Amino acid sequence: MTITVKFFASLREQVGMADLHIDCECADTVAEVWQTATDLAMPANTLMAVNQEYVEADHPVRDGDEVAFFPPVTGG
Amino acid sequence: MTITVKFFASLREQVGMADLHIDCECADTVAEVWQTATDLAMPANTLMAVNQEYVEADHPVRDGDEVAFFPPVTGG
Amino acid sequence: MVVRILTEPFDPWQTVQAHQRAHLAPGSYGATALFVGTMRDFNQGDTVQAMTLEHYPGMTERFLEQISRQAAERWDILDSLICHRVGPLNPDDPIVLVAVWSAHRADAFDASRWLMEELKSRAPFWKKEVTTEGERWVENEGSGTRN
Amino acid sequence: MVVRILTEPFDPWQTVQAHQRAHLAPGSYGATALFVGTMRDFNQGDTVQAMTLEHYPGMTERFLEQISRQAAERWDILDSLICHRVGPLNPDDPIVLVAVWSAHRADAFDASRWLMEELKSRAPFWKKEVTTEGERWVENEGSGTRN
Repeated sequence: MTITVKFFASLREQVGMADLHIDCECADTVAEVWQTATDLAMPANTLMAVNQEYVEADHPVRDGDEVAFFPPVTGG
Repeated sequence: MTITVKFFASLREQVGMADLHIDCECADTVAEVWQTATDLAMPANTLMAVNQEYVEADHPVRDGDEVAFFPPVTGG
Repeated sequence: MVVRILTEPFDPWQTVQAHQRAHLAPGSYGATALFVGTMRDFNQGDTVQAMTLEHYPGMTERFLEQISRQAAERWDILDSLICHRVGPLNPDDPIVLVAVWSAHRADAFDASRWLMEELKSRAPFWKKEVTTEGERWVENEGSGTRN
Repeated sequence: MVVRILTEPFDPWQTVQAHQRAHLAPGSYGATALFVGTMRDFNQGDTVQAMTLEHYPGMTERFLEQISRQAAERWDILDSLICHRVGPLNPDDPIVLVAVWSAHRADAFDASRWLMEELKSRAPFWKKEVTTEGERWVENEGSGTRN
């Protein structure tokens, strides 16, 4: 399966990537997508989205999903 | 003593006067100013001011005071 | 801290912009909260064709200045502006503008709302509507039920 | 109900006026509540010279549209407008505009404030400041403490 992974803001800089695709049967959950995509431990306050909706780390992922990781938001 | 009396909005129309001066020793309180100035009973929800500050009906009046009577406000 | 009683129609957006340029240092304020009350063409089921707003010259300004000072004591605000129309109004005319500038949004929100509630409940203004049924003084319907 | 992500500086007052003319029927709304967040030239004791606002294209718009719909379900509102800048900003640039039109002031106040709190706490935007000490990502300081 193919999953698009996105990182934003300070996480993007820490991970050193903005976008990547993972193409294997190696991740059943959002947390496992992080482990597959990066060498780092996930910061405690990381926010996660699947297909542009907020989810928790144990949320399942499926072929074609867009999974995003980002720090606490600071807009407005 | 001279007291300036003002009526506003629906009270002005009911009383039939906007401004008047009373010039006698006939009113010690705001309620007595009303009685001196008009032939009507004061409506229950009437608001009162002396020298442009809200007061209650038993507030004393002095020479030179400006006493105002008006209905509940509806601005904004 | 400015209070204005206006006898002519005004544009609230231009008024706020002009006030901001004249009174606020660029970069000093992070939060501006605004309320604009506009004359509707209906009220209590009737079409409203026109309105006259009466006030108590002197006391009205004094009251609005008092609540502006109280807001500045109670909240951390940089500036405030209150404008209120009097005289003859037509539907869609802005009636009231309350604007508060602050470094922080909670102060701007809280102060602007408090100013509007004080103005609605205590500032000496009275509305007389011209409806298809004739003229009538608007009666106080209590907080929050009217604009 | 309009949501706009803007890459260029915008004038919140002209934006609100233009939206009102295009989307609101004259005489239909009595209450407009507005919040404008503006970039300050200081933060946490440091001079801020510039800022970059990052967002999540797609999710950000989707999230702002969701909260706009939720506000319309929860309160009696006629229309809402959310505009938010992204990209490079300078001090005194407007960052965010939230406007709500209603027949009644309580709905306009409540909905605009709720939209701002949701936006601040959950909308995917990130600020990076350029200060005299260098660049830094702004950290979430919790509700109500920042503009």
